[in-house]
Amino acid sequence: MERKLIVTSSPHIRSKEATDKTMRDVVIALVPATLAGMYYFGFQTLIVVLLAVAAAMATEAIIQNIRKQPITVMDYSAAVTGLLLALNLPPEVTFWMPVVGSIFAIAIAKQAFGGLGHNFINPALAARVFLIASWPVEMTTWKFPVDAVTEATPLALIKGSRIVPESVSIFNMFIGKIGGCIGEVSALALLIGGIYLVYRGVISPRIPVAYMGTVAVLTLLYGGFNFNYMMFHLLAGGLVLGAIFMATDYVSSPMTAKGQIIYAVGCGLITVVIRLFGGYPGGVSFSILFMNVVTPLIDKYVKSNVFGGVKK
Amino acid sequence: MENASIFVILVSSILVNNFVMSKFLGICPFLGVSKQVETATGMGMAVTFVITLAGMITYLVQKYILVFFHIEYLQTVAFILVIAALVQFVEIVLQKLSPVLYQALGVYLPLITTNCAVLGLALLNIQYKLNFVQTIFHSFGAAVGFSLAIILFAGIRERLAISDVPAPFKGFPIALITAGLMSMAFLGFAGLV
Amino acid sequence: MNLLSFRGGIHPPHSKEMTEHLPVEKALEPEIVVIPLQQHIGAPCKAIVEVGEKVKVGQKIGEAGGFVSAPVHSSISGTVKKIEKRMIINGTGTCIVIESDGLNEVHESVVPKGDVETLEPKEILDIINEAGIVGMGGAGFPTRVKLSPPPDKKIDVLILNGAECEPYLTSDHRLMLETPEDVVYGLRAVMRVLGLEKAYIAIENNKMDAVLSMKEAAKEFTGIQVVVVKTKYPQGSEKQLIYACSQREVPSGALPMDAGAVVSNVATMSAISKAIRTGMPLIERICTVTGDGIVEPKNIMIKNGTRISEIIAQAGGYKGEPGKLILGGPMMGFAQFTDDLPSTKTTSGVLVFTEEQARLPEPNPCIRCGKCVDICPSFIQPFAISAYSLNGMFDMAEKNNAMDCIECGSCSFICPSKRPLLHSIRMAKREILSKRRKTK
Amino acid sequence: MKEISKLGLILLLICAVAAGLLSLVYDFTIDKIVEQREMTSQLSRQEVLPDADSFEIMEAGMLDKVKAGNELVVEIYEGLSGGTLVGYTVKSLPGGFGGSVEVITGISVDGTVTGMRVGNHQETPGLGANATLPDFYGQYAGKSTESELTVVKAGAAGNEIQAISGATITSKAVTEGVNMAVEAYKIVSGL
Amino acid sequence: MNMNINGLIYSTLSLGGMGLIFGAGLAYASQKFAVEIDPKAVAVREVLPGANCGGCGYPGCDGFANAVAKGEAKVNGCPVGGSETAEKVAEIMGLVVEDSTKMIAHVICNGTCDNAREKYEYIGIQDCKAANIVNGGSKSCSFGCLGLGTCVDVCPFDAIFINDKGIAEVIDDKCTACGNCIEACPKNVIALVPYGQEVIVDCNSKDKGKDVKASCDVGCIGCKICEKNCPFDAIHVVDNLAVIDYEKCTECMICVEKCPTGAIAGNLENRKKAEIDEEACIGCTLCTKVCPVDAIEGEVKKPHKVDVEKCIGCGACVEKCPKDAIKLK
Amino acid sequence: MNLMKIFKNGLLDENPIFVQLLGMCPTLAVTTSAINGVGMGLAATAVLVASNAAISMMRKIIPSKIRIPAFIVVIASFVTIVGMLMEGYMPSLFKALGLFIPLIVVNCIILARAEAFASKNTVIDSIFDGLGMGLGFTLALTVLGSVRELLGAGSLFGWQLPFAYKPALMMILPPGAFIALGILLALYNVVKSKKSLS
Ligand SMILES: Cc1cc2nc3c(=O)[nH]c(=O)nc-3n(C[C@H](O)[C@H](O)[C@H](O)COP(=O)(O)O)c2cc1C
Ligand SMILES: Cc1cc2nc3c(=O)[nH]c(=O)nc-3n(C[C@H](O)[C@H](O)[C@H](O)COP(=O)(O)O)c2cc1C
Ligand SMILES: Cc1cc2nc3c(=O)[nH]c(=O)nc-3n(C[C@H](O)[C@H](O)[C@H](O)COP(=O)(O)O)c2cc1C
Ligand SMILES: Cc1cc2nc3c(=O)[nH]c(=O)nc-3n(C[C@H](O)[C@H](O)[C@H](O)CO)c2cc1C
Ligand code: SF4
Ligand code: SF4
Ligand code: SF4
Ligand code: SF4
Ligand code: FES
Repeated sequence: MERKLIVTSSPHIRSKEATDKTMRDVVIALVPATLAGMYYFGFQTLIVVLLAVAAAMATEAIIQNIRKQPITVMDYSAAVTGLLLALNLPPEVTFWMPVVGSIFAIAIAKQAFGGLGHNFINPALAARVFLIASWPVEMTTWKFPVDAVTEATPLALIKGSRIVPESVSIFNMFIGKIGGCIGEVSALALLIGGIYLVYRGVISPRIPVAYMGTVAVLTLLYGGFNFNYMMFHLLAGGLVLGAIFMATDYVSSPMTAKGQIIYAVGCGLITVVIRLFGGYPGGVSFSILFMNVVTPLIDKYVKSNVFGGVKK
Repeated sequence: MENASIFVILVSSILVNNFVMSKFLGICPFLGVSKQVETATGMGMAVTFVITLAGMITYLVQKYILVFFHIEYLQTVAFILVIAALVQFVEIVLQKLSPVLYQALGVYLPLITTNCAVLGLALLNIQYKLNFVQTIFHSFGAAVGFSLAIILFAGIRERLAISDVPAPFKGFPIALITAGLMSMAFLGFAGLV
Repeated sequence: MNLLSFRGGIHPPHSKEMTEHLPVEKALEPEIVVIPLQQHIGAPCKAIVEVGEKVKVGQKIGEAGGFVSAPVHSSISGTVKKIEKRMIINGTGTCIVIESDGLNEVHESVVPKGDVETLEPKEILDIINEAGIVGMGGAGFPTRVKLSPPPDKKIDVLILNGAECEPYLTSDHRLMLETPEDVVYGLRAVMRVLGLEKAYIAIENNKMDAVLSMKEAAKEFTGIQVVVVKTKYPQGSEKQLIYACSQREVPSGALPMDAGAVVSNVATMSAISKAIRTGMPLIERICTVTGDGIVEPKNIMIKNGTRISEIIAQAGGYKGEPGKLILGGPMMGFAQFTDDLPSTKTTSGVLVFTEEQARLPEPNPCIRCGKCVDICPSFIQPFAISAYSLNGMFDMAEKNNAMDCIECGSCSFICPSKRPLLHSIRMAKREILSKRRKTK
Repeated sequence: MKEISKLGLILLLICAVAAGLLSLVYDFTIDKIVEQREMTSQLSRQEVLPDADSFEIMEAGMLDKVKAGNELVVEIYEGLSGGTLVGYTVKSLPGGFGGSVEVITGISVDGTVTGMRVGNHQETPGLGANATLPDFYGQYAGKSTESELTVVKAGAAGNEIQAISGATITSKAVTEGVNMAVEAYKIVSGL
Repeated sequence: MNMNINGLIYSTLSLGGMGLIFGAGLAYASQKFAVEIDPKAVAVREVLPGANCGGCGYPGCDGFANAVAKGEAKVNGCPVGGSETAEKVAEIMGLVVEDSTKMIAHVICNGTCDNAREKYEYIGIQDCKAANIVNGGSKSCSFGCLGLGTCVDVCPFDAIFINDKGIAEVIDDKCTACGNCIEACPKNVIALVPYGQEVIVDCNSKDKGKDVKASCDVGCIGCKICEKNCPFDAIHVVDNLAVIDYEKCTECMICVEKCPTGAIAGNLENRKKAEIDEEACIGCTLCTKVCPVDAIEGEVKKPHKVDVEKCIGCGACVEKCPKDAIKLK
Repeated sequence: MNLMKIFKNGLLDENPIFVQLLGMCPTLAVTTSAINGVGMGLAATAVLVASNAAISMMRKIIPSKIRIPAFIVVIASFVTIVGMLMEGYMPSLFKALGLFIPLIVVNCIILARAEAFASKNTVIDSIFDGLGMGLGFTLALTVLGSVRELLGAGSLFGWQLPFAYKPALMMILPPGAFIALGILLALYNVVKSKKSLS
């Protein structure tokens, strides 16, 4: 033996799973929703998406360069952030907004905390709320799919009432013929992506199901067992997008199964409260953000008993 | 606020107008005593105790001394004197009577004297023209809001302790940014009441 | 079939194809053996031979150094050349170096000891003790100690560990195929010692041939039940195996006997059988020499103290430049920096990786995917303990049950970010133990 | 015991001196302060009811009657010009986005809204807070009290108010405050 | 300005009354409910700024003082007080020892990249503790500094760093001998030495000479040459390793000169030289008798002279001179 | 001690905001504009100087058991005086600062300086200390107020920016306060570590 042997601590083999593959799967899963957005809102949404993704990746690279850390933009995590942010923007935003949002997401919400895995809050959502709070007028100006009849987003229409307006078709909402953010309109496209993620083992269905389930139950109760009303709430706004893609973000959600259920139910509860009684039409972003804040506590106190630990 | 129901007062003071997240009261202990969830909880409980008590007492002082003698301009002095004495008194008594309680709550008391939250709350109670019952609930709600914020914050900071925060951000800068992002999440409750 | 199993665990590639069908070969006679005085958990032995002395096969050359200890015997006949500190697995230790005279004369003490049915339990224990038998499943815990629980612990579950869940290794598998009757004989001895009527032999369902072979060998003994467990790592870990077979959890921080169970490896049984039937103490074992860095992977019967370089030479030597040399399996084995080491009673495998296999991927930050939490068979939170450990917060690691880690390595295997989870947990365990020792 | 009284006395001394000092400063500044306080509210009353040259607070009985109908109306002044009643100013506290909004409305005796100003409020700067800007409050002067004012997002006509963009809630609240004032005016003037 | 006498009286009376009540009440309470406190905590509390801001993470200054007194908090934990306060607290806690006996940490290993060898290629956590559990670390000498900087991470004063040769090095002036690094080092290769001590055995290997030679060029091989040559009996080989008794060592640097492997640190250029004040010297010849290297010449009753070439700066003469005429320069 | 040094100490080396992180509430609450920052800072400075002077004068006669109530009464009195003067003569600033004027009493800086400095030093020294600390506080508030006003309202001391800029409202909302101060502190740390390197 001429060369020195390599010595490491055991185990000496590693699985094939990898961060970048996982993140790439999320990007793939978002393709249908992105395409649906383009179909309904036109070509300009593509520019928004590209700008957001590019800005997110560039910001990540620049900061990692300043911090003299290995540049890991190719792990797709910044791309996912940028993409999800774009999908959470109104279709007609001015082009500097996705850029500013992505910079905020990566620089403040992610890299300031140490980069991938260290942020406690969902960067894309933090950026979205930052944009809403900074430029509320621009962020709440909607464009509508070509032949949709309504003139406000469904949620704005229903605010304060317990029945679904005549003009709203649940089917149209399902396929995406409604007003809203680029990526949130087509529940169908989002579900396809979600099923792909579950199939690939990237996410477990726990969080999306518990989240949407909570919303369903609460709105069913509030609407006096009006099934239509419940379906309306499930399909309206960013719920599907949020539940499948954003509440499931590994980094900012709890680790244990029990914790994830608590978290998802919390998200659902707050979403409904904000939708029904709050100052904003939609509450998905805020409720996920708030539960992100609660996540460390959940992780601290909700753990399974160790093997052989005292059963309570 | 004059006519608000107790429920509205509670929701408002705990979530919507959270003392820390939107009113900026009690920031120093919020930033200081939040490195661990356990200490933060102790601080929260101590604040809840003192604030509720102080809210009640200052209400009485206002009504039966200051207003009575038309010396409202002494409000600040009188209130802070009452609060300082109250806190110190509680501390001394706790230390002697219940060492356990003292360890859990009392040790935080000196911090509370110079905490904007207590005096701020006493002044706000008057400013909002609350009655005695409302005062109690407003004080209690505000304190619970403070506790909620500091405990959640401490949870995050425990996680930050094992994060790879860039050097210039270590310590207070990242704590402040964390608080900022938290406060963004609290924005969601705006307009609830 | 609803297979017996436990919660958690992983499915690493088996990589057993290279050797699982190869019958055990006898190794060439070594010219020199280096016998470490410590081949077991517990106190090292005291040498009872001197330099220049002649020794024979099976002669005791090291006396047990305490209650938890086991004697060592010469595996060849020849002359003691040196007694000195040498490199052994994971460090240095005193070794007795014996040069062979090529005669393989058997020592007079090696005579059949009787029959299981007639020997008293106490006598069997003494035979096990004198034969220097230690657990051959990896840790090398003196078997006599394991079989003499304090009177207040009632043992009612005995499990033979034939899981061999480690990838690459096939030594237990071959043993169960080739000499199943030895295993059963040893098991009967142990049942007698523990006064049990019943015992399980647990085998993973990727070794159905071994299941059949063991069933055949044990068919006369109704108390012995061969159970098929799910192929999953670390099925062979005793706590998990006990759970799979009896749904009992060994209490955190406690020993199997606290759950009324004893788990022992199949090779250990075979050694006990030999000690009773022929009187030959534990001086040889089956070892799987394998890996992509080996020219001709095989299972060989090696004498205790054979140098690893010799063992590798017998398997055709290195294929190309070796990258990593592992004693044991790829999940729990120890990487060595030299092949100039003696084999011991617990050397169940010699695994050689190419450089490409040896280079572990660079770790990335933890993305909190929760996979490690999901698969940890101890139900602890590897990512958290690891983070605390890496930040020097060992008391927090302790609070998060670091000491419950069984060091199976599943977490490090599964992590998509390739975090050095087990390595850092080990570090924490070390620190916690040294702190406990200090405060004691 | 001696120490106790000593400490008590020292603190007494300090407090007494402080109190004395404060009361002196108070006396010195009180006039100015009262003047300032008066001026602000006087100013806004003047602004919403320009025709009046003096204001008199509404008698308590009448106010209570109004309050019985709507608790959020808190203050009514009669605006006099040369001694004759020309209109009323009504302060109401509708709930906005960030809490109560103080709305002062002027209504002339002939039943037109003469002006509106937003006083203390906690609306968001740059959004709801834009209700304090002339672009917004200017819309109210001249509206009739015949029908309720309503808020629309675009293209206001008749008794409609164009919402501040991005702050519909505030706009609605303020408008509701004005409507409350109109109701109060109707009660007060016996309509 | 109209004088409001009533207001003056009311305010004075009521606030004064409150003052009286609270002052007396507090005094009474503090007497009645007095409790024992750790005197160290009281002392620490005294030097703290008293802002009660909680910046230290403890509940107020008292909390911090108690924690320091119990040894739970770092002496420099108060962000308000800054370094000044930290020093005072450290003094109270007895961490800073008087200068005369001041000790500092020192890494007793010189097994730099060019002096020592590696036995394998380590892949894993870049931390000494972690590397140490993988076959004792990759350095061929199992006693040497691994250079992965676990000590650096625990030093609260930034007093230790990994030098460009790949081993840890202490910055003498910053070190407060707090012992954190000594505690942390898995190789036990950091030891306390007197501040200013130049002559230090920079090796920690208790291996036999042969093994040491195989793994490191500058290791102590236990040859005992130093022991034999030391004029002051200050260096001894214990367990194959030379150890200096700093009480006896005069820093004459003879061992440094003689060590065949250069394992003993000490810069000969910094060697001190004795100088005799000719005015004061009375020529008693005491110095010539004690000088271990015969570096002092002179006739009786005449001023003596030091042969600078020979002098090793051990200071033996300085101690003996009855007139204090010799100085080390 | 050198008076200049005491003064500089407060202004820069031990700046109450950037280094000691005291008095966070007003810092975050009132800095929605630069002018508010200046106003708050100067008000606090006035109180600080006066209370430092007064407490230093009385330092020998106040027994330690009632030290805190005594100090607080003194401080509160000055705060009330400043408040009354402001209300009378600067009503708009008074309104903008609102609750935070009386809350100067509990501003940790003031009590901290009383305890840590004024109660142990001469009157003159204490006045300079108060001045230094107060102006340090003012400096920090002004900087923070300017940044927030610039970004959040597109103006500085009320002067509109000369080019088109869509202000980021959030900067003058509560989250903006936290985040802006966090980033300022990080910048301060960068500058400081650069300095200590060179
Ligand atoms: C100090 C110590 C005492 C033990 N005592 C017993 C015992 O009394 N009974 C028993 O069945 N096993 C005992 N064991 C053995 C362990 O249960 C286990 O079989 C051994 O550590 C090997 O485990 P492994 O190969 O799973 O790592 C003991 C182990 C240690 C380290
Ligand atoms: C993760 C892990 C995996 C193990 N895998 C096996 C195995 O596959 N086969 C085996 O015999 N022992 C295995 N062991 C060791 C057993 O836990 C146990 O020590 C052994 O079966 C006891 O038998 P012995 O004392 O005869 O060695 C494993 C231990 C651990 C911790
Ligand atoms: C931080 C923040 C502050 C807001 N403040 C107000 C406000 O003061 N007044 C208001 O009417 N709306 C405010 N809004 C907007 C409302 O929540 C809501 O978006 C709006 O009423 C609906 O849009 P529209 O006014 O265009 O219909 C705010 C939004 C955000 C994010
Ligand atoms: C299932 C899944 C969901 C994700 N969701 C988000 C998301 O909502 N927002 C985001 O910024 N990043 C998301 N990411 C990407 C990544 O986790 C994110 O960049 C980290 O939060 C940054 O530390 C997601 C990744 C995965 C695997
Ligand atoms: S933490 Fe320990 S027991 Fe759990 S998977 Fe990792 S190595 Fe195995
Ligand atoms: S498996 Fe790896 S990335 Fe996932 S949570 Fe565990 S340590 Fe983190
Ligand atoms: S001195 Fe010890 S802790 Fe420091 S680098 Fe060397 S081996 Fe590591
Ligand atoms: S850790 Fe302590 S002993 Fe070690 S170098 Fe730093 S100050 Fe010196
Ligand atoms: S300024 Fe310190 S708590 Fe408010």
